[in-house]
Amino acid sequence: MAYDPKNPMKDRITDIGPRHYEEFMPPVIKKNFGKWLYHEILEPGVLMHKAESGDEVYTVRVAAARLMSVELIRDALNIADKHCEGYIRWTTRNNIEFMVDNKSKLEPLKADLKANPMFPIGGTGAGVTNIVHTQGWVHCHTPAIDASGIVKAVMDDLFKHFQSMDLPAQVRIALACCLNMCGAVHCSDIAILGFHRKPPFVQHDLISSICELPLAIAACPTGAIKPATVDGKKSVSVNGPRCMFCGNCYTMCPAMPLMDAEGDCVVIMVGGKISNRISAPKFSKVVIPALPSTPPRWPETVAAIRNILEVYAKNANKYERLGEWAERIGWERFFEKCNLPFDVKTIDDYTLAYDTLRTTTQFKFS
Amino acid sequence: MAYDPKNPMKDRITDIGPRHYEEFMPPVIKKNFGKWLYHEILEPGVLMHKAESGDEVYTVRVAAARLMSVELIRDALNIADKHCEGYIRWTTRNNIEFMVDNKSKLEPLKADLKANPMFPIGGTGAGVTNIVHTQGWVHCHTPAIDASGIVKAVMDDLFKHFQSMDLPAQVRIALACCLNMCGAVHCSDIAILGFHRKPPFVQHDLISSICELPLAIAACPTGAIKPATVDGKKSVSVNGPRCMFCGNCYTMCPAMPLMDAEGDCVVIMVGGKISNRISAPKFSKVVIPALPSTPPRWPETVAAIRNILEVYAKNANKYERLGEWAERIGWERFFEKCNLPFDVKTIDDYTLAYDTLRTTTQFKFS
Amino acid sequence: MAKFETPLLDDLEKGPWPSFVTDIKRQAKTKPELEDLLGQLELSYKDKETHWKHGGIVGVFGYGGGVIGRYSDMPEKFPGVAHFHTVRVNQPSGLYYSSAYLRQIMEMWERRGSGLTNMHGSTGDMVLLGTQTDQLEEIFWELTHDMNTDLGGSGGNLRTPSCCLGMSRCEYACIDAQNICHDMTQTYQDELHRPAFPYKFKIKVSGCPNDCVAAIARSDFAIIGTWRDDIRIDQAAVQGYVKGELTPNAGAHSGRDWGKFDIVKEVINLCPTKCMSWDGNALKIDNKECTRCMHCINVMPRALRPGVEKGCSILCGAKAPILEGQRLATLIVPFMKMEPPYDECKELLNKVLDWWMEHGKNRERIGELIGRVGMREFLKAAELKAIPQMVKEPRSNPYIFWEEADVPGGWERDLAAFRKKHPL
Amino acid sequence: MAKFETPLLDDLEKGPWPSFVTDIKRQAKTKPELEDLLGQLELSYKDKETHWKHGGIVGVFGYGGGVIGRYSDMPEKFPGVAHFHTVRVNQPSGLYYSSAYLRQIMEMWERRGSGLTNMHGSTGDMVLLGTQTDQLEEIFWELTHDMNTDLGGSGGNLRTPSCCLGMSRCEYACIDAQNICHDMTQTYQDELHRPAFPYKFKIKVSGCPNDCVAAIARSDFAIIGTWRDDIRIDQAAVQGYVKGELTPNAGAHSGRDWGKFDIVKEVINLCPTKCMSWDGNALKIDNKECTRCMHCINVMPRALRPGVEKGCSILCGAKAPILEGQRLATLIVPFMKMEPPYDECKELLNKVLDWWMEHGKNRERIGELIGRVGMREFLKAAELKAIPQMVKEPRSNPYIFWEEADVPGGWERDLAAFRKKHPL
Ligand code: SRM
Ligand code: SRM
Ligand code: SRM
Ligand code: SRM
Ligand code: SF4
Ligand code: SF4
Ligand code: SF4
Ligand code: SF4
Ligand code: SF4
Ligand code: SF4
Ligand code: SF4
Ligand code: SF4
Repeated sequence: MAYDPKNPMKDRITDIGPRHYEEFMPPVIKKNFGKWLYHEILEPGVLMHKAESGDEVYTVRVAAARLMSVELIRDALNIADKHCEGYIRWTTRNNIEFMVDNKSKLEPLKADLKANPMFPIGGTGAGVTNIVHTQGWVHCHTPAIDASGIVKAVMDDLFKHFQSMDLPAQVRIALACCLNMCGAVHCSDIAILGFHRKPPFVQHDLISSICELPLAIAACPTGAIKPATVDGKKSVSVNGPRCMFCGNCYTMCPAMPLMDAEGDCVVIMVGGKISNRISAPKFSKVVIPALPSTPPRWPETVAAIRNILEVYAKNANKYERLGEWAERIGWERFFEKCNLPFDVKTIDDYTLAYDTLRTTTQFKFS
Repeated sequence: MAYDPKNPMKDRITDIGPRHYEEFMPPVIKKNFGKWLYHEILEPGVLMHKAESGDEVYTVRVAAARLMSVELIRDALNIADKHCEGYIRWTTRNNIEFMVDNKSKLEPLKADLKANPMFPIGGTGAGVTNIVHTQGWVHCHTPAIDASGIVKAVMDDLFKHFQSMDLPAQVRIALACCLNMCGAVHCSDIAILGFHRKPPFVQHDLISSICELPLAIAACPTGAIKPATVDGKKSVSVNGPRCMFCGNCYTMCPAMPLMDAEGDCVVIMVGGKISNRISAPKFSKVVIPALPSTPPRWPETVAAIRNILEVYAKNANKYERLGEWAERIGWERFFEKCNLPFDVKTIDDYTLAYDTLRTTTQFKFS
Repeated sequence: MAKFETPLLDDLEKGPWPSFVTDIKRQAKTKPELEDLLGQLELSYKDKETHWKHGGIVGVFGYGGGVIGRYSDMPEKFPGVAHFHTVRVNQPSGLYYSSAYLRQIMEMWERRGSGLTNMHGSTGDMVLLGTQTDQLEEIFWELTHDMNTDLGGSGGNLRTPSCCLGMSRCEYACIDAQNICHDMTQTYQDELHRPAFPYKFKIKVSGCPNDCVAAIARSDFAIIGTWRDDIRIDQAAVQGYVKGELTPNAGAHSGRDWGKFDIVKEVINLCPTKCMSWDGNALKIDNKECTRCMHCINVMPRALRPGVEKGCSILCGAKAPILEGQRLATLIVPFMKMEPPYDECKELLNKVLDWWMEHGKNRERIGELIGRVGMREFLKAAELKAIPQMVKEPRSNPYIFWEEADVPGGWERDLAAFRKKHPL
Repeated sequence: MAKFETPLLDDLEKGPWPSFVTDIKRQAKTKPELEDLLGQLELSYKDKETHWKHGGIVGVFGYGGGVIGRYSDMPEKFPGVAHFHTVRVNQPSGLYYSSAYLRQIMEMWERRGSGLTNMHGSTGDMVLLGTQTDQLEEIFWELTHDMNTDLGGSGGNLRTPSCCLGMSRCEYACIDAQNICHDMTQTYQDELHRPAFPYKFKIKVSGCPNDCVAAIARSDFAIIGTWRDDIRIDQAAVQGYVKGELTPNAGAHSGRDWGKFDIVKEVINLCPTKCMSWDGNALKIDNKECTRCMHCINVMPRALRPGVEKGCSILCGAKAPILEGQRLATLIVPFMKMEPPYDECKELLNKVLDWWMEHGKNRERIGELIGRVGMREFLKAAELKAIPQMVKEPRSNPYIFWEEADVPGGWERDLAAFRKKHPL
């Protein structure tokens, strides 16, 4: 039975949802479901979970470029078939996990993984794990920067932290190629954000046939877009100084592109977190308003991140997340210690700006 | 030479400013200006300041109802003349201070003060000092409550804390009779705020002759006021559910009064502070959205404040201001410990509301 | 030989991190459209601009989401990616797979798509990257008929719910995150596939406050496991940590010499509520004051465990900055028991969705709606009582929107009586 | 016998706190208008509503402020307060008085006013409460000619600056608050008396971060003393506190038995920056990390003193909630030396005022203007460099308003070239 384009509704199946997860659990996982006692990280990338039953499951975590070919996935499946009874899992940060139910199976598994440079082991504990990221130039229409390429450049540079647990706490890095922030970089220890800096230009000759002008006008949260007649045609005009480069106009109307090789840049944000451990979840903060977008290796971005990471690693207390450290020493110290210039653009002027201004005489001298 | 109404500009003197403060300083103050070494609070209401020169000045602080008659002030001046070389000062919280330059002069001064019940000694250190307050029904046109009367009722009740220093830290109470907040209650440990709860009614027959309608309409921050024609006359209508009772319309247009015996109420706010000591200055927070306005003694208000003060006194650490205590234990505990119902109205829904919502799984169970 | 020179991309074949370029190049040998993809990507690396056009609306019949349309802006030059749509396949909860299942998907995707994937998309879907419009129905047919699998969400609808691995392999899990996630996905199939929402809506489920699926930051409705009784303490194991027999934080910090474990410095003093004490012999926790931040448990997993009265906290309204600024989810239910079929939770969610559908403006996330109209309206609709746990602190402005019913005597006023008292 | 029965007010004659009712009653014997005041107030106590009308504009010739018009809404019943205007008299800095001077004012006020005052108004003025329109010029004449004293501010102008007592009697004072206050008052006489501002503007000066005049909460321009070198330590006196020879916090807590002074618990651990240490012998402060909160100095005034390199921090924009919500003042200058004639400070203030006058809307405080247009515009106008001390934390949203000059290549775009690269 196959799809019949002439009769699309015939035997159609819908709304069945995903496969049930139980089908996919390795036996030791299924058996000890909900009965785990504790875990140990045996070495970077290798976890052991102990169950009440006494069972143990050994997990080997390996990196993956989230952008993966069918062939590469098959390579992973081959390993899973050989060592893991045909089971495999991905983590919520796009690493791959191979599980075995006995310590004796660990070394053979690791050996096969180590044989393939596409599967480096690591990503556990107080280190740098995989970067959550987005599409970039590989698939999206609104990016200011690429995604996979920058991630590769940054992780090449930070690779030793992927394979060691030598930081004060886990450092989560994320990348989003535009401020839609599909990478949810708004709560990361270090975030790489693609940002447009030129207001949309308007394709006056075609806009009225491509877009609903009122929708385009209404799309702008700052009211920067106004109706206009250009060369006798209905169009819109953009008040550049009122534009905050959100890109919402382009989302609503393709005749208003923002992207521009010179204008598009990398914003570095730091200090966010998600876990409720010790301190509450926090947003990342803009600390470098713009670095140039410089493929293929974005050296300015790579260097900026390494610098911040190293200063943090050297100065923070054990268990202290990057943002907790910055708050403890004060952001003025953060800028000083990281040797970052402070730019007026990092002062908030959006809706909750007041709450970010310093309303005390307490501060540290630089 | 006197004022000549027929020739008002003749010999007119303007822009001379206040008298120079040096004219009014007791000699010991003038001599040791800027050369003070330390101070001691000898007993509630009595301070000793030691100068580098070895000089000492003894200050006796007494309460005053800020609303004072010429005669009462003369009573104070008589004492100043008798004991203090004719000098006197007021504090920034409307207490009166009498200073003597020698310990031997202290007891005679105190004796005369104690003889007059209008001059109770106190108001120093970790206690309750005078209430900063506003005009109320004695002089203002927008109050929701009286000022001096409530202050009297509250201070009668808390009097022992004015004359002792038995609290964890100073407790500053303030009162404002409407949300213009001339009493600047927005940063007080405990604040008493007068609040209207009925939207302005409109004097349709006269409004267009008394007010500029466009100004009245523009005055409303929530856009609740719209032009309307009533009985053939130009007027405005008020959309009650959009009114936040700010009173700005009445300030701009007397034909739109808000006050109403039943609607007007007392709001209790707590946890504000001004000093930069330990923690940064903080706003007071609404913890009781409405208590009835019940002259002449406002017993509900008096009881509410005493309750909060006592729970605080019992539970807070030494040096801990009320707001610091509430933050340390968590506001959910504050409500519980003070046995206050939590009202949805105390959840912020104004411009910075987001920042007050709980964005973590960290909380205490009640 | 490659169809296009890719000197810039080639540079990304170096270095220790897995190279997507190397990977794609290999796959391109059997999937020539990937040559075009590399060519276009190289051009983007040169131009520093994307070469994808504004997506059009494509999809499978009867579904409002699950496919993202994508077209090259240089179709002549790169015909293999002229159309390059994404198919979002709903992942199984917890991201476990059998190789049999994945091989099936891979085989299909090699045949009908580009052979390139994202494992996984940021929302959690298995993302199959790059196919033609005419393949969509075929793919859907095979997915549903042959693989018993459905599409995920996109557009203004419920997005594919996701979760951490929860009870399957984590001792901290206070709820069965996977089961909840799966159950919600099944219950809300209609909402997932047939957009009737003002905008997207995301559900994420984490087993405990460590929040390994970032629910609090990335979901409109976040279900996060917690407990309400006492942390379970094994004092002997505490001694084990103190004596150095057990490695703190399960070894997560073992890459550096942090010195001997110091329970006071590392646990007692870092507890955010300071509700713990250590007298050298026994660890005490004043559980009433504990806010269940997980720190002590994370540091001493063999000695401490969450309590036994488990359930979840529910938080609502997280989102990225577009348009009204980013929000974290805010607490709306401190504690709810979570047993299948999760009726209480679903009843709540239904109320929340109904209210949002009624009042939400186009492209307004639920968090933004709450921001616009206030918690009061939200709580009324959700039939939840206001409690102090919902706020960090009470309001500091007095701008309360009183309702007429709450004000003695209502709002009606007698002008004549008033003017008698107060002549103008 | 009293003109009106005042049973409600009479209740306020009881109790230990000084009774304004008792006071006014006594004064009413010689100032019969106060009988009417008591009568009207009693009526308010009965009605629970004010009986004052919306104020009209009254004042003295050539001044835009200093007088608050006030009229009874029951002038027939209470003719003595039919007009009951307030005269705001500019207080001397620090609120010291000679009895000679005050007696002069009192005599005048008994003659030309109600004999009732506020000592002082919330802004700091000596408030003379209740007189008739025809008395205003007379009062002004006497104040200026006979008492060498001027009116204070009201309306949309500079309000009477005020200060703590500063160096006159406080060991903590880092600046001469009184002199600064007086000097500013004199320099800005024109701004004080002739409204040219969008709204009110308040200046307050506190000698140190204890902020005894509430500058940070209540002034548009707050000058608060501080220091930038090291806290001076007298180790012997520290020992004195530790040994119990000296009373902590100058005795401010002596009404209760808080136990023996514990320097670690009470000072070291409460230091907000944790920059202090105590080894049993010597107190050490890592001054670079100190944020000069005053706590340790307040606790041990005989052992610790502010440094010697003194000056002020300047903060801007505090206000009450009307209309855009309350604000605390925000830091704009971390440190400025303050020596007469305070030129640097005045130059800054002038720039701030000019900018506000140019851009502020009617009834928009400077803090609200900063809120509306952002710190960037403010700093440009004030010619201040942005520094991290100005913020608690950097922005967490990416919505930066880039300026064309800051973007490589500016904003002009070549449409044709773009479309060549990216055909539609
Ligand atoms: C596998 C995974 C869940 C999954 O369903 O896939 C997972 C698994 C574990 N997490 Fe996690 N976390 C996973 C994503 C997360 C995330 C989400 C994210 O990063 O997007 C977070 C929140 C991040 C944040 O706060 O910004 C997260 C915050 C934590 C924390 C809190 C750490 C902290 O210092 O704040 C812990 C506790 C700990 O590490 O001791 C934790 C603990 C754990 C434990 C120890 C739980 C357990 O007992 O098994 C697991 C191994 C940790 C390790 O790798 O060292 N997990 N963990 C995810 C692995 C991602 C990866 O490939 O690297
Ligand atoms: C006289 C006065 C200044 C004046 O120019 O009039 C003054 C005088 C002193 N203040 Fe103050 N403060 C005065 C209003 C204030 C205010 C303003 C206000 O309340 O409106 C504050 C800020 C209040 C707040 O934070 O909400 C204030 C916060 C402080 C603090 C910080 C206390 C804290 O725990 O946060 C100190 C330090 C201390 O008490 O150790 C302090 C310390 C002092 C010292 C000890 C300074 C000194 O060495 O002489 C003075 C005696 C304190 C006492 O009374 O125990 N003064 N002090 C004011 C007396 C008001 C009154 O009559 O009660
Ligand atoms: C594929 C994916 C990124 C990825 O590489 O993983 C993605 C891709 C797109 N997102 Fe997203 N979003 C993806 C997860 C997210 C997330 C993360 C999450 O769900 O945890 C977020 C932030 C969380 C949130 O929802 O707020 C996210 C926030 C956005 C937004 C901003 C929404 C907001 O309310 O702030 C937009 C803009 C829009 O909807 O117009 C957006 C829009 C888009 C569009 C549809 C672009 C557009 O304007 O039409 C992207 C299509 C790219 C493409 O060519 O495939 N995407 N998007 C993720 C979905 C894969 C999956 O189903 O698993
Ligand atoms: C007399 C005084 C209250 C008192 O009893 O002490 C006072 C009385 C009035 N204030 Fe005030 N304000 C007084 C200090 C304050 C303060 C405190 C301060 O200056 O430190 C504040 C809060 C700080 C601030 O400026 O934000 C204050 C914030 C207001 C506001 C709200 C301003 C705002 O931007 O939020 C208004 C409303 C207005 O201006 O329309 C206002 C308006 C008024 C008016 C003029 C009422 C009106 O709408 O026209 C009041 C006249 C009452 C009367 O009958 O005399 N008054 N007013 C204070 C001035 C005495 C003096 O000169 O010393
Ligand atoms: S972050 Fe922006 S550019 Fe990147 S995938 Fe999401 S919508 Fe596209
Ligand atoms: S990018 Fe955003 S702010 Fe700029 S014009 Fe477009 S919609 Fe308006
Ligand atoms: S707070 Fe309101 S009612 Fe009271 S004096 Fe000020 S303006 Fe008048
Ligand atoms: S009180 Fe305020 S919100 Fe209500 S109608 Fe008047 S101006 Fe508008
Ligand atoms: S969120 Fe909690 S239960 Fe889920 S994997 Fe993370 S630590 Fe385990
Ligand atoms: S879970 Fe967190 S709050 Fe609770 S006792 Fe442990 S460290 Fe303290
Ligand atoms: S602000 Fe400082 S200097 Fe001024 S009186 Fe208060 S403690 Fe003294
Ligand atoms: S002034 Fe405050 S911050 Fe500085 S050392 Fe003393 S307590 Fe610490």
